[in-house]
Amino acid sequence: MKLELDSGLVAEAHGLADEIAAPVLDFARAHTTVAIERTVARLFGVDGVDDLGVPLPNVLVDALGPRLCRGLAMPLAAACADGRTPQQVAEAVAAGAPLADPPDEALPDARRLAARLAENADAAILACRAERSRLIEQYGDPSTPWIYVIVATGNIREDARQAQAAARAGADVVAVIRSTAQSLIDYVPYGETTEGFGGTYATQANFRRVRAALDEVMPEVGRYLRLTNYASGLCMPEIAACGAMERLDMMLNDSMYGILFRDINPQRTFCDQYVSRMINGRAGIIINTGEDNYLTTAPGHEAGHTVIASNFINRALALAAGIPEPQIGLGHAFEIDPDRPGQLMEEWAIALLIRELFPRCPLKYMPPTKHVTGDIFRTQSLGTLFNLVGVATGQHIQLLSILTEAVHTPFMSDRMLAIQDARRVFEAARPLRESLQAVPGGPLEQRAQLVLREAVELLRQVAEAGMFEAVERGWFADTPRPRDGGRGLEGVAERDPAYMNPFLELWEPTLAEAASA
Amino acid sequence: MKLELDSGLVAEAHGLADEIAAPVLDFARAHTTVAIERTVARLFGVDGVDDLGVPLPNVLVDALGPRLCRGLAMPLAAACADGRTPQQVAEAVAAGAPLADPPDEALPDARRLAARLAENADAAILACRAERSRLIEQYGDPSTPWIYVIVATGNIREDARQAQAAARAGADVVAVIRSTAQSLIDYVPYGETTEGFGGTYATQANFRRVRAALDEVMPEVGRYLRLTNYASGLCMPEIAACGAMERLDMMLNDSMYGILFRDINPQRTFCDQYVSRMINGRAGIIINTGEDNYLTTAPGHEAGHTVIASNFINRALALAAGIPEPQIGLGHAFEIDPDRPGQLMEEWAIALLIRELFPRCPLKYMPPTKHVTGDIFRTQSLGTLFNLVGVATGQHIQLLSILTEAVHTPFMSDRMLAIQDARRVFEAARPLRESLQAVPGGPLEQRAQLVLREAVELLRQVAEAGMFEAVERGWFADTPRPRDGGRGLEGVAERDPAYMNPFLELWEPTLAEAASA
Amino acid sequence: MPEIVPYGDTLGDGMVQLSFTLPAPADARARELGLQFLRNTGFLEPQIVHIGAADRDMTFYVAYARAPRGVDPAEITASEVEAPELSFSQINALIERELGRRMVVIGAAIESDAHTVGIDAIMNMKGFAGDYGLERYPWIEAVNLGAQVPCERLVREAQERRADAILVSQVVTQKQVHARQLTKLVDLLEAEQLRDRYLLVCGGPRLSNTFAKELGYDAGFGPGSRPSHVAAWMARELVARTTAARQGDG
Amino acid sequence: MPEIVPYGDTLGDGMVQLSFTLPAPADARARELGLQFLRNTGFLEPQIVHIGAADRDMTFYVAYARAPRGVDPAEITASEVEAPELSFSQINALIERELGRRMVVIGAAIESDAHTVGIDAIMNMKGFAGDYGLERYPWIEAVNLGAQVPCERLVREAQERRADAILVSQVVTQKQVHARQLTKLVDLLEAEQLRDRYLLVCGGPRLSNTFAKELGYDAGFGPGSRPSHVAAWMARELVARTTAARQGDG
Ligand code: B12
Ligand code: B12
Ligand SMILES: Cc1ncc(COP(=O)(O)O)c(C=O)c1O
Ligand SMILES: Cc1ncc(COP(=O)(O)O)c(C=O)c1O
Repeated sequence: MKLELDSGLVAEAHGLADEIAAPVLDFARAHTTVAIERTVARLFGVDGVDDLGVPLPNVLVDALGPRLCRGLAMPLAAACADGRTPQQVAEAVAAGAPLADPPDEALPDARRLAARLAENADAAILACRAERSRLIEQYGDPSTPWIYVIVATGNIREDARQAQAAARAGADVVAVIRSTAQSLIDYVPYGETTEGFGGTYATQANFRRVRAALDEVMPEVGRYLRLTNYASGLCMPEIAACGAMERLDMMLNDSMYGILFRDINPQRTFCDQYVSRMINGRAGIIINTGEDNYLTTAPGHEAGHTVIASNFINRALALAAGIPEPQIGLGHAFEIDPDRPGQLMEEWAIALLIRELFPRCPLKYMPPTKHVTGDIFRTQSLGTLFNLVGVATGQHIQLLSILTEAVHTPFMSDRMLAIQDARRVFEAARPLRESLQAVPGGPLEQRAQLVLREAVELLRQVAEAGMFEAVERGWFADTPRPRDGGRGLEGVAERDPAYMNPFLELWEPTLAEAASA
Repeated sequence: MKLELDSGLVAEAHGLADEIAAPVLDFARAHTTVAIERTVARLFGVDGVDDLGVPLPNVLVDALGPRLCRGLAMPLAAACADGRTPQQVAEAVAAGAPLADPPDEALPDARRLAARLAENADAAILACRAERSRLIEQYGDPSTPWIYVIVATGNIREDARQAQAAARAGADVVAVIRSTAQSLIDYVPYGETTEGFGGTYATQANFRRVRAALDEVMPEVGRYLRLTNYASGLCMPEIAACGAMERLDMMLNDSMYGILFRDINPQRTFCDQYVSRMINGRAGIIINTGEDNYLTTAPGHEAGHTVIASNFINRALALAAGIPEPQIGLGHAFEIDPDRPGQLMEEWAIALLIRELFPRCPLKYMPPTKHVTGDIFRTQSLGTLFNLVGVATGQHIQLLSILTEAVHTPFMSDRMLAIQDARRVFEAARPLRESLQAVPGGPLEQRAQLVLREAVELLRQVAEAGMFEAVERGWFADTPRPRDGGRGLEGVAERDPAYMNPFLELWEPTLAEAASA
Repeated sequence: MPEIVPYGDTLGDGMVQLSFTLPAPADARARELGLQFLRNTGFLEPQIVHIGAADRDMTFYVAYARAPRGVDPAEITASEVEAPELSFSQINALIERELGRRMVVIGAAIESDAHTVGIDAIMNMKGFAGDYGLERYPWIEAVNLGAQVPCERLVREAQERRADAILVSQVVTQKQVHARQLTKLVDLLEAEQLRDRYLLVCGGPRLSNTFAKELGYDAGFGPGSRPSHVAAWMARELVARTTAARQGDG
Repeated sequence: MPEIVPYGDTLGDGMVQLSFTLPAPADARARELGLQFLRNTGFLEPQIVHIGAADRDMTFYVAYARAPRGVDPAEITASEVEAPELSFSQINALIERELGRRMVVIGAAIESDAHTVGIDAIMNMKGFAGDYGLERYPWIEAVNLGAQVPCERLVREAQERRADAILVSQVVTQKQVHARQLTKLVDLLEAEQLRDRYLLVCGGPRLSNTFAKELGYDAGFGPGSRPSHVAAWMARELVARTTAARQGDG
């Protein structure tokens, strides 16, 4: 399938996206957040909770207080000068010991130790990444579109069991949905969890459990199975760190989702997304952006161009954080009202357009959700058309439509039916991609060209107004968010000249090169 | 949607079809059958049954005995010389009176009376046809693909009620399915019937009842509603006559179906189909051919070309019987195993090929049936893909897929779900037809070209061997049928030089002109 | 009035379609297991029309069967919220005439629920399916607090704004979380003796009027609700209550 | 052994999906009517998730509910036909060795049933899903009479050809026509004291082994049956019977 696109327009779009990303990045590089510093603690090996159940990374960062602006690394490393591990220091602090500022003469050693601790963490992350490559070598990679399903029982044990069932049924990627509103809590829960609504918590232990469950069935199903969670909300970089250490393969990790859909403060999110993405990039994790959500609050027929404009921006911000295109899973969705005449042609046009605009990105295609109803037979049919468009336009990651989308989180059998339908449609329709092409000047091609023009126009306005302004005006997802509103602003601090973060020092120099991989 | 086809090959196919049809037509014109003569009786106005429940047309033709070869018209008309109606004569014969041969001196009057009776019948048929045009004028014609559903409760009253429900739900065409094996009984039952398996009987009274039910809802739904039944089996021409008098709009009326799928004698069928089609043509009834059935006994992937070859032959035989292309609803089907890789591309290719081969024919597209199972969710999805291909390739009459096809004759709700899906897919996908085209040399175009070549090759062989021979060898539907085998041969007689049939005399001179309309 | 039974293709056939998964292997006894389950549930002439393995020890079934009994329509009293079909201007007129002041409505998706599209569809300008939202009504003062609003805050705001009606949206129903959260609000209001002060209304795709009433709400609106329908009901109800109150006084 | 209940997304949740049509208008009481019907049927916590008008006075429902009870796997004794997994050549070898003559099998779609694809799949050379049909077996003499064969004719042919087994296909089941036609054959055989002379086997997409046995058949094969499975069962059964008979004699 090919489309006639104005290459000049495409080039302009990329240019505008870089222009829009620059100030956001400058802002992120001039600030830090409690989540970023907790991430330093985690990567230094701090884990566990105190008697009140407060995670030790939070204990340490709380202990920093106003010193947040200088970062956790130096005080923590300095405290380890006596040979203790960061974990032991954290436990001491939890027990009431102070977290002192290192005296000037201790700085060089502390700096050296911090650097070493960072290198160890980095090595562990790269080891996980290597392990993934080895397993993909061994078990092979599935053909695209990858079959992506969610498990959301709210109990990690049921989730693990259903993840295995899904894999046996033919799933290639399993996402464990988080509990409602985890994104709004300013810490990462500890240990395995067996409750939650609409899902259960993203915790390192839960990651480990489902990872093990999938690894267990890989030999049986004979292909590498990918695990996904959400590096999203108020703990973006911390969750990215947990995922990097437990070999997650994908993370929902958007530069704006938290702002728009969880009312998290924009400044906080722009800082957190930068560091979380650096980690995802380093870990070889494919990020999934969340533009699909725009069409749940804005009408799919009119807002298609906002998705594409955002794709350009998300891509630019990801590249700047060192994520190469093959790891940038740009999101979009099949969300035009199915009862709208010509809907399928329009969906086909958008899917094809995005495919051609980002040829190297593993596109994540989201199913119809907002316009599906309790009529499960109708939803089943819409899923079939969604699967058809997915394979006919060469999407890479297909999040399957579930016939009970409007009813409940998926039953095991709902997921099985979805997987069976996707496999059947993908096999039956795969040759359509080389069989059909857009009629020049036909309705589909014209639709694609129109939406591209609208997207570029929006990018021009955003570049003009600036990102913070655009968000305040509700240009994305019809949801206005003030620069100083939302949750988590108190956790943001402007970096002090003395700010030190060994991971940034280790990684930032490599980003440009990494991104061009 | 366009396809590159070898116009030379297409022309050759039409030529071969005419060649194949010629001897079949010569045979039909040299013989008559009990069904044809009973049709004369019915068109003369004979109806009803005797004390034993035997229809009066059968009583008359049985009375003819060996004189079948000369036809019923003259004896019956002669008997009316005394001013009785054919009906009164029939009742007398039923009561035991003989049906005498007219003395020579009575022949001219008898001939004149027969001609007048035929003209009256013809006028009635044309009046029905005019009424249809008037109603289409008044209520309008639906857009294509027409939504065609079946009712098959086995009780004509439930059928009528469900026909109305279907119309309100959005059906454009309603077919009342016949009772299992009606095709094997050598008479047309009388009156309204409330039993039967898999459907109820095709009777003139049943036609009238459902016709009235549909006419009743036309004002409410605001479009002309078409009624369909089966001029098929051992009573092809008689049922065509009943339909012509009760304003049916379509008839399943195939030149070979009875032979292949009901083991009816080939000679009998070839004679009956000729006369039944003459009536359908005259009545403005759209015939539906039954090639879709081939793929229920032969594998869809390999036998696609037999469908197309048969389409050419059915068309040639229909034209020869005076049916113009706009009334020739050539049948084909979506019957390739859905689990076969590339199935959807192959279905798309065939549907597009047939569409382009017969641009003026209202193609009848049949749904997946043989490969569907009790997994109603899978069947629902297959129906959706079938609807998509139907609208994207511009089919004219879409017989809807029913999610319980493998389970039971459709429930009212099954039909409703099917109609809702078809309407949604048709509206959502209509612009695809002008939006997409076959990639030159791509898999789809190559597939279409291959199947066309295979079809022409088969036509060459049939032309070579002759139709009777081809049927004996099982070249169609993998079902061999000997020339002298099957049911109903005893009802065939070679015409005597004195054979007289006023309808043939009235219509045969007009056929060529009618066909070119 | 006699019971009516499900209709398959003949009046009285009682046919029902089912699908379910049993935690047992899809082996030679699977069909009988499924049939027996349906018989235990009371169904007549069960037919298993599809069996598939959902996992090692999980079997998925599609079945048809005759319902053991039907339902008597006369039994049914409860119904969806019934409100007069009033137009935008009729509703405004009613409030103006009978109340003489703007009706104050405050709404939110409470507690853990972040789904605002539903409440927005009722309250925001745009409305739903071409039907204007409450904000558009000159005689309604509509305040939409948005997503994940704690009950405590909602009650506080209602008092401060002297609201006439509280509109709550609950979309996530897993493990009955909506029931718990909706009940929490009622308890809170009753604890503070505020319950009678407000028209208490909830809505969501899995909510029904009956269920809402069981939980102690005045009305519950389900999927596809239209703002004008909600507004008409609130206006009429409020007017009724205030006139009743007046008569009480006088 | 304890009862197992349907599995939705948690062990023990008992969730079942239903759809059905009630002959009543899709009005404000429709939801309650559907819920009450499900309660009457015994379901717990019924949820109506979709309501649509199927016609003027017909309402279509999609629902989820918890089953009132489950099923005890220990109860289940009946099962599909269990036959040894024998290969083409093993089956031929078995017949050659134990019977020493070809096994004669005669088949047909009887009475009003014109569906031959099923019986053909079992008997004809081609077979089914890559599994050879009975005609291919050198040690089986397979005669397929085809469609709509009257029972009388089938019995006559079976006698003339000294058949060991009679295979009957029934596909149309509407109004239990298959049950009636299958019973007709059994009655006929018994009337002529021929029943014990043959392995009597039926098959079809809506048939199960249990149902077949209730009707007086030796075995019944359902959807997706494979010729080799049918052949293996017949061969083993026939061998068993003849050896039993021999011992009876000797
Ligand atoms: C859009 C959407 C989202 C968006 C919400 C964006 C937003 N700002 O609202 C996003 C992507 C953020 C989201 C997130 C989640 N979602 Co969500 N989401 C949906 C989706 C696709 C559509 C809902 C919708 O907008 N419908 C359109 C509106 C107009 O319809 P409505 O809500 O029914 O409202 C109408 C009526 O109900 C009524 N009404 C509703 N509220 C009120 C209130 C009053 C007072 C009145 C009078 C009337 C009324 O009037 C409205 C107009 O007619 C549904 C699936 C579906 N198709 O229903 C899932 C769904 C609701 N989500 C679900 C889940 C589980 C989640 C998550 C928890 C998943 C996760 N763990 O990440 C998260 C977290 C959300 C949270 N913390 O609560 C589940 C809930 C399952 C269940 N029954 O418990 C669903 C059903 C999907 C599924 N099958 O899993 N979701
Ligand atoms: C093909 C077909 C036809 C063809 C038959 C061609 C032929 N020569 O067989 C044609 C077009 C002629 C036809 C006509 C009719 N059909 Co029909 N047909 C079908 C269809 C689409 C597929 C059946 C099929 O071939 N399946 C493939 C085979 C391989 O599967 P199978 O039969 O289940 O066989 C397997 C097993 O059951 C088993 N098996 C079967 N028989 C036997 C026997 C033995 C001894 C053994 C051991 C095993 C065994 O082994 C086989 C291989 O695994 C079904 C719908 C469906 N998808 O099931 C409708 C269907 C069976 N037909 C139906 C009807 C109603 C009819 C008609 C009566 C409709 C009408 N009034 O015109 C007519 C008349 C037929 C008659 N007089 O009986 C209904 C039956 C409804 C019901 N349950 O009562 C169905 C279900 C469609 C529907 N939903 O309405 N039909
Ligand atoms: C980018 C992104 N992050 C996170 C989520 C999940 O929401 P929550 O933050 O409530 O886990 C989604 C769900 O759609 C998403 O798209
Ligand atoms: C051409 C044709 N005639 C008739 C029928 C119906 O079969 P019967 O002759 O049993 O009514 C069909 C069914 O598919 C058909 O296609």
